[in-house]
Amino acid sequence: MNRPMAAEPLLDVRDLSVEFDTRAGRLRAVDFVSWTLHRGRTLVILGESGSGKSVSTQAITGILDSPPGHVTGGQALFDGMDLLTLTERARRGVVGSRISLVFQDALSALNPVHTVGRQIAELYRVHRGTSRSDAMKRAAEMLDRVGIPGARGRVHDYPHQFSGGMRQRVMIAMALALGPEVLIADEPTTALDVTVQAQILELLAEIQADTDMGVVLITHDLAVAAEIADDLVVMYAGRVVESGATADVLGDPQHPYTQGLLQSVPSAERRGQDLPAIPGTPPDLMRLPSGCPFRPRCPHAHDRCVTERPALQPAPGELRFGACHLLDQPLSPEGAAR
Amino acid sequence: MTDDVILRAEGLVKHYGGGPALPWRRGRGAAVVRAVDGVGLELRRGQALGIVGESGCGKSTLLRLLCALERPTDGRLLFEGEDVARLRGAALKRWRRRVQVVFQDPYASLNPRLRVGEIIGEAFDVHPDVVPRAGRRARIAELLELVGLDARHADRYPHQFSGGQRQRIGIARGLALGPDVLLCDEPVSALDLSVQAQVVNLLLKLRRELGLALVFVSHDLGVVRHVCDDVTVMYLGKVAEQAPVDALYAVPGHPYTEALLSAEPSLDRIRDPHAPRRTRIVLAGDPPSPSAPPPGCRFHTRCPRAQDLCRDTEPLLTVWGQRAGACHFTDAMLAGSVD
Amino acid sequence: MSDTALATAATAAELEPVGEDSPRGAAVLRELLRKPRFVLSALAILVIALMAAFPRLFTATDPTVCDLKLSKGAPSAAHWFGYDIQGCDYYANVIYGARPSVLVSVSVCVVGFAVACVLGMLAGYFPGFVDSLVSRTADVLFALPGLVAMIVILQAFSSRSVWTIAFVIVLLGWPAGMRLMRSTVLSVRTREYVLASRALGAGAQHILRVHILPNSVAPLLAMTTLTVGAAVGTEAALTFLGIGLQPPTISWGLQIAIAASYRDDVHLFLFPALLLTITVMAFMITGDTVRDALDPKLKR
Amino acid sequence: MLRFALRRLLIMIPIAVIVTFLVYAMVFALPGDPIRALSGQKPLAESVIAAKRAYYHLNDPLFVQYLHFMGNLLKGDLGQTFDGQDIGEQLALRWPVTLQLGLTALAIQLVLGLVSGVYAGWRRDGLVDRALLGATLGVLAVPGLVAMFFAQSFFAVELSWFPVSGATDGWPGSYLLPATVLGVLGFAGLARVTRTSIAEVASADFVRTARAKGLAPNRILWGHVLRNAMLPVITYIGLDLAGILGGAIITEGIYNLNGIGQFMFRSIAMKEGGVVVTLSTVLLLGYMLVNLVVDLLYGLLDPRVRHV
Amino acid sequence: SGAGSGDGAGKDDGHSMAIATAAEVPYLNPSNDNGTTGIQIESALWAPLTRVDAKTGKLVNVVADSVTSKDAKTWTIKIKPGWKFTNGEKLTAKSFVDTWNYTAYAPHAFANNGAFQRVEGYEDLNPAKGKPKATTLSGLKVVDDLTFTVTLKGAFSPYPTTLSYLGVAALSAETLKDPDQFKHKPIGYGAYKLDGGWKAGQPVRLMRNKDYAGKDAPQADHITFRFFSNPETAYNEFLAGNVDYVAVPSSKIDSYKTDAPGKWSQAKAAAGINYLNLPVTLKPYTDTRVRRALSLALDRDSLAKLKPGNFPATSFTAPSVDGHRENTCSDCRLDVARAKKLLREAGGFPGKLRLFFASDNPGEQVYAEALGNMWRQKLGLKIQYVGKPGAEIGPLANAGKLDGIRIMGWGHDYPALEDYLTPMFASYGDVNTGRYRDAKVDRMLGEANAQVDQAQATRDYQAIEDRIAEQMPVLPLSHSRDVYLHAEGVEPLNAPFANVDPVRSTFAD
Ligand SMILES: Nc1ncnc2c1ncn2[C@@H]1O[C@H](COP(=O)(O)OP(=O)(O)OP(=O)(O)O)[C@@H](O)[C@H]1O
Ligand SMILES: Nc1ncnc2c1ncn2[C@@H]1O[C@H](COP(=O)(O)OP(=O)(O)OP(=O)(O)O)[C@@H](O)[C@H]1O
Ligand SMILES: [Mg+2]
Ligand SMILES: [Mg+2]
Repeated sequence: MNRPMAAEPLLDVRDLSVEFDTRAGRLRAVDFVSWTLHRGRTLVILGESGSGKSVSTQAITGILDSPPGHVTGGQALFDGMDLLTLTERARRGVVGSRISLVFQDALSALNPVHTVGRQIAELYRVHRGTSRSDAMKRAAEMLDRVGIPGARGRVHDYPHQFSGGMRQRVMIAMALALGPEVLIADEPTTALDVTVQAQILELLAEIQADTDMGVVLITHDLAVAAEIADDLVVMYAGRVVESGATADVLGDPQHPYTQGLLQSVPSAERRGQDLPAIPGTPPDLMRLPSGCPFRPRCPHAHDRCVTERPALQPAPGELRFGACHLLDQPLSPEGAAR
Repeated sequence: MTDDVILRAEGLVKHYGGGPALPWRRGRGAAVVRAVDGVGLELRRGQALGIVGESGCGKSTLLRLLCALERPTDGRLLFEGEDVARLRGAALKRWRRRVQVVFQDPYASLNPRLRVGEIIGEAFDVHPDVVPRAGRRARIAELLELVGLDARHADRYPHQFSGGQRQRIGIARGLALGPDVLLCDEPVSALDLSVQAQVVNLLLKLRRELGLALVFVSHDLGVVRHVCDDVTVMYLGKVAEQAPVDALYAVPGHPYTEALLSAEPSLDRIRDPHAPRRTRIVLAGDPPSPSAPPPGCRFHTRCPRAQDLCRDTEPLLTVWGQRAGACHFTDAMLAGSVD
Repeated sequence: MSDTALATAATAAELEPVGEDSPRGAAVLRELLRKPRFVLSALAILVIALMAAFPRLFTATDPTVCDLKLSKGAPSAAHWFGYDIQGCDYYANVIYGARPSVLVSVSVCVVGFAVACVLGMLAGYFPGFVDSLVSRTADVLFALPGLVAMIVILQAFSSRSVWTIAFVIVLLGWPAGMRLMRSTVLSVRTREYVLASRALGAGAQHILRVHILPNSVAPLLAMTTLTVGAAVGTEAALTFLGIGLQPPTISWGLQIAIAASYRDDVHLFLFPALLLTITVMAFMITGDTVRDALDPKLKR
Repeated sequence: MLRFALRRLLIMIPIAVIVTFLVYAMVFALPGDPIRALSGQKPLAESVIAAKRAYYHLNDPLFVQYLHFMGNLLKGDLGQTFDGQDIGEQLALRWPVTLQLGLTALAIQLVLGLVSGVYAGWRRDGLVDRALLGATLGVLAVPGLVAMFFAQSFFAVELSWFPVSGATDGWPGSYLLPATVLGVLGFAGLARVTRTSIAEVASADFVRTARAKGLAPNRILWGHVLRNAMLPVITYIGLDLAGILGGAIITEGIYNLNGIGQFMFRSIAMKEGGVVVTLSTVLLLGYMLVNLVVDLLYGLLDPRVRHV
Repeated sequence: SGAGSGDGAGKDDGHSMAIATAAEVPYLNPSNDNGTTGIQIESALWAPLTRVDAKTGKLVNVVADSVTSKDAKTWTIKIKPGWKFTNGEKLTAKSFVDTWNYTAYAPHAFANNGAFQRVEGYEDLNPAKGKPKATTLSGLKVVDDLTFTVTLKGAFSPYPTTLSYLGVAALSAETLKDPDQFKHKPIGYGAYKLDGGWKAGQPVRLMRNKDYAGKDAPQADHITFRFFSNPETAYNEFLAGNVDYVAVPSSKIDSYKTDAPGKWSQAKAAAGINYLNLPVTLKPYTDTRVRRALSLALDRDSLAKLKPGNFPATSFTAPSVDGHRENTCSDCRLDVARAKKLLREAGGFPGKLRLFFASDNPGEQVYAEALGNMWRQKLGLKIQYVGKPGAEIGPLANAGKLDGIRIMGWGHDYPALEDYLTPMFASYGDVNTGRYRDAKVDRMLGEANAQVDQAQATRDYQAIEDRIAEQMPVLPLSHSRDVYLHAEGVEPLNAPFANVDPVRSTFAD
């Protein structure tokens, strides 16, 4: 938070767009998304379920299934390279070792017919040329670090023999194995209980302190975000609707969606009552409403929101951006309350 | 009170027998994983029972036992007083309709070749009497909308959805038959707060209006507190503590619960982003392996309160009024709260 | 080939169109029709089926008018395929040869597929007694020397027709397909979506049809489309064992087999082989494209 | 697992007994009189026929013949063929020939089938896929007989790369050409099954993980995808292995290899019950063993499939 | 020398050649072998008593010094002195008598048992039922070391010719003690002996027998017989230069001239006849007019082209036997009008004509179809093809159970008109599976057999053939002249009165 801003960004995503072919036509899952990750810092992407968080990170790392997915524009600069235009071979030198990824769906992301130990060890064998037994040993160490009990025995187990949370930790261990410069973790702790989650977050913080690793974390857990994020990006319907330093965004949310999110946090006082959810349903990417995609659910929507799509523009605060027509207008009292 | 009990588990045990693929294969020989090791539960009509516990402590396995997808190594499962293991054929099918489950891994539990509408509609193929043929499409659309998906999504395949969307498909499927008991394994973990709020509200509403009983496995203590009446805390295949939600959150009756609660990420910084970062309490020591649980109290290896007694004598689950705990010191811990 | 489509379409049938998407079967078909490869191969199947059903549509020549003096005559404008060994118009003979060939191969293909599929699913899904019964029966059948078994069984039929021949080929042939199917079923049955379906209360029949079949049928399908050609070969081989179709029945298999020993006259071999190849190709490509169309992840 | 294997091994005994009888009965039921057939066009004297029938117990009822045969078999006496060959000696001479031919062909078939199938399934509509389609059709269109003779005239007679026929050069020289032809003729099935199976797996999520790990496509393909697609593939290989003999009959004839296939063929024509039964039993046991191994491999290749 | 690059023909001394033959032989024993391949090899290892001179067709003695009889019933056979088995045993009259007794004894189940049917006492060794009453033929008597007499059951003037059959050669006393022991170690007295060991299924290697007492030893010093179950493989081996003699298989009949220019020849002798066997006891085949009609509807020229080296037959015997005449069969020509007329007179052909063929022989199926097409198109008959495996059809025919026409071929065991007329047309004939029975033919055969004057005997046999031609119990189709390939400089024996014999090849240098 108080660390000096590194001059050179570690990973700079600019105007990334991704589209999918479907039977019914093309849909744009990621729409001009930009964010910047700095060395040693943690960027948290929050956002609506289905807003393109996973797809955008997959696109950056070049593992989007294509077809049906297509990166239709943008850049992702890492160490002077544009990850999006890298050749397959060059990307292999980067992704997996220097940039690593934790997938959201741990069971299907693991190869069901290899032991977890082998799947981790493979990284050492391929990228470091370590011997089989050494690699296995280090795999066990990694499993141990992410808190798998009896790690040395369990390297020989198969993914289906693990619990949901353990699989997630296997994925994390795999991602951390080679000491990456950038870790992109897609909801890595959803299946972890709070103690293990704390342990994992602690581990990340430790590594970050040691190696200046940059972390991109996708999560729905605001508490986690609040605790570990340096910067926040909030997405809605494929777009970034708000970004900035954690304290600023959480302290003074500018976009009505962010505001709505913060209101939905369950709390002890409201036990058993209905939680205040944002009314309406998330939009269908195939048929986005005109103008601002959040408009139908927005308590502040007005005429301009129907006709004009709000662009991401600077907002009050240090390096803050928001995509709302109301940014340059005073918010209505209820909206500004929080 | 007892006639109200709809689902009762008695001493459920599930061991996963080891044994490598071939005799000469390396690895854990015949090590047995004691995934669930003697768990008793009671679920009343309309009750919401939360299950929390360390990752890998056997929650999912317990749920699979509760919906009779796996045969317990030992113990019994009673539904309205009837042994579920005895149900066969049509009776079992009728029972299944009343007890539904939402799986933890949303993608793996969706057939990749079926469209979402078909996945949800499968419930109606299996139980054709639930919804008349003509009304099925509408019902599927309704279910999708209930969980915050677009009715038009019925024509898409699972892989075309995001993680949270898949999770909601699973919930919609669980609700399709209008069960009496819904076993949910982390049903909201991948949902953003707003959608999570919608789903939680939906579950609460079904509980209120239809008397749906819930078993709710979650790591999000906030959600558990919001949704559940009672909580069972599990540790390494066993019940550590059972208590009404408020009581448990107010005064934990087991050192593990205590640790769990203290590790809950704080929302302070959301409220006040400039508050200093809290130092997280990480449980000391390594979690023990379920294939070689420590003797005595299973938690003693990591317990701040552990004494010699804990090392040799396994504490039994003892009832304390509304609650029960399996610690030699539960009484001491509860001394303040229980009159 | 379309069995998978049908099986899954059955569940889809109840779903009315949502939005502008039509029901699955129709959507798949529409998508298939957009692929030139599929259209071509489907057309080829149609033409060959027509040939088998109404050979007269394709030739006015009587295939049994022969003059031994013209034996093995080369193709000419009037006789596109030349003459066969007997001095009959070869074109007419090849056209008339379609029926038994197509009947044998298609019935072997379809029935063999169905039998292997059903038994393979049963063996794979019900380990223990059912599996043992099916698998060991298969072992026994597979171990019987095919030649002997075929001779003995076919001798038992008082009259041998295309159907009895197809029957024997299927009877002795299903173990291979069964094992292939069983192997994939063994792995698919442990998937979580099968568990989920069981939790819904679905019975074995439903699970097999909706979940197991579509997710495990592809390898069997691939093998089955190949058997179209093999069946024609077997049929010819049976003839030479004296237990197959008898002249004057004509079949491609026979024509190819006879031509194989008159290799100096290429046209004798070329034309029936060409038609057979087209048939096999049509089935194979149709099978492939249908498989691809049914794979939800492989769109365009 | 061990118990599973043992149980399967034990069950082979009753099944083998059933099969021996079944085969024996079938051969018995074959039309024709082997002794009369011996003589071709010049009939043997009736008295000689009678003597021969008595010698081979051909006048006894089926069951007695079978018991005779089994009794001798258990004593290790395989007896003589109707035309006076020592069956045991012939088997000893011929097995190696067929095994060398079959295994070499299988190896070629495996390499061809796996490589082309794997790449065809991995890059559908790619170059390999199209080539495979063409090759498959070619293989299906050309009768084995023609292909084998063509290979013989072209590679052995014209180019003299290989011996024309016979096994005098031993392995590999004598076997290379026939085994290659046999392998090429038979690889299509394996390739197609492999292709489909790979295609089924290629879109799985873990493939994406493998890519995210920075693995080279080949490693992903052979290390991750193939193993997941292996169940039908090894099943097919097992079937192939068991089917070696079937493919060998014609090949052995054309390449003049004195193997089991030829012997079997002749024995069937001559109604040599003993030979056919002996060979079928060996084949049955081989087949069941192969299947057992394949079933055990299932568990190794896919841990979710376990027989205990 | 020969191209001689075949198996084991590597030795440079003298002429060596490799001969490709069809089906392999299980053992080598002339008394127990009636297969063509086996006899061919055995003819190199043994020597016949008499032989028909290939060029003149006249009988000459080989092992026999003389074969004489006054009444054509009791024959005195003198053998030449000095013959020796390869194990050193002397070849004596006793050798022959012992071997013949052994062979004729039913329980020994020797294949050539039937060769002694005519000898007195045969029935005692081969009773229709029960155990044999004797172990020796009462008609055989050893006179002295080199002379023995044979008493036949009846007069039979062609007897000396039958002695040219190798099935009546002698086995060594050692062999007769336990023939099983010598299945693969033949002990003969022929021009060759086994070179090294031999196992069934493997090539047979022969080398010159230095002790051979005959005067007609062939030129080759080493001969290797290689067995090919598939004739085309043998053909290809020839093209590759690995064998020196091969018969042209039917599938190569269009291409052999270009494949092996200058290396092919056609047999001068056509030693056999292909014909159709009619079930003359069944309707409508009982009517000669039907039989004639069927014959007149066949285009034999076209038919002959279907088989390599074939030419249309115009009589009932093979051209390579002494006394053969062309055109004895007046209805062996194409005359559809006459065929139709005859058939109409006979009342047509009711029902279907059943045509049997060996279905495991592609060539025969083609042939059958060609026949069927002619009858169908020219006479309007309905044809039912009955394909059965050869192994099934033969026994069926022998048992007289064929109710249709069967495609047949017959080649003589010894070159005599009699060896066509008796087996094919005598009521007791071995291959008379159509059950043709004509008392007059039987009687005429008996008379001709008893005719001591050879020239008269020949005329008698010709008379029988003329009688047959009137009745047409079989329909002659063609004779075949084998086509064969031979290496440069190797000339197999090819003469009008013998089968092509590669064993007796001559070498260019
Ligand atoms: N293969 C596909 N075809 C079509 N649409 C797709 C495909 N994959 C993803 N989508 C759509 O793209 C959008 C973005 O998906 P993504 O997985 O990035 O969401 P997310 O932000 O990660 O959501 P969650 O928090 O639920 O995981 C979703 O609406 C999803 O339906
Ligand atoms: N099929 C299996 N074979 C062997 N061990 C298994 C199997 N399934 C689960 N286990 C083991 O049983 C234990 C309990 O697993 P379970 O999935 O019930 O945990 P959980 O409480 O749901 O954890 P999480 O919160 O991480 O999902 C784990 O140690 C796991 O590795
Ligand atoms: Mg996601
Ligand atoms: Mg779990």
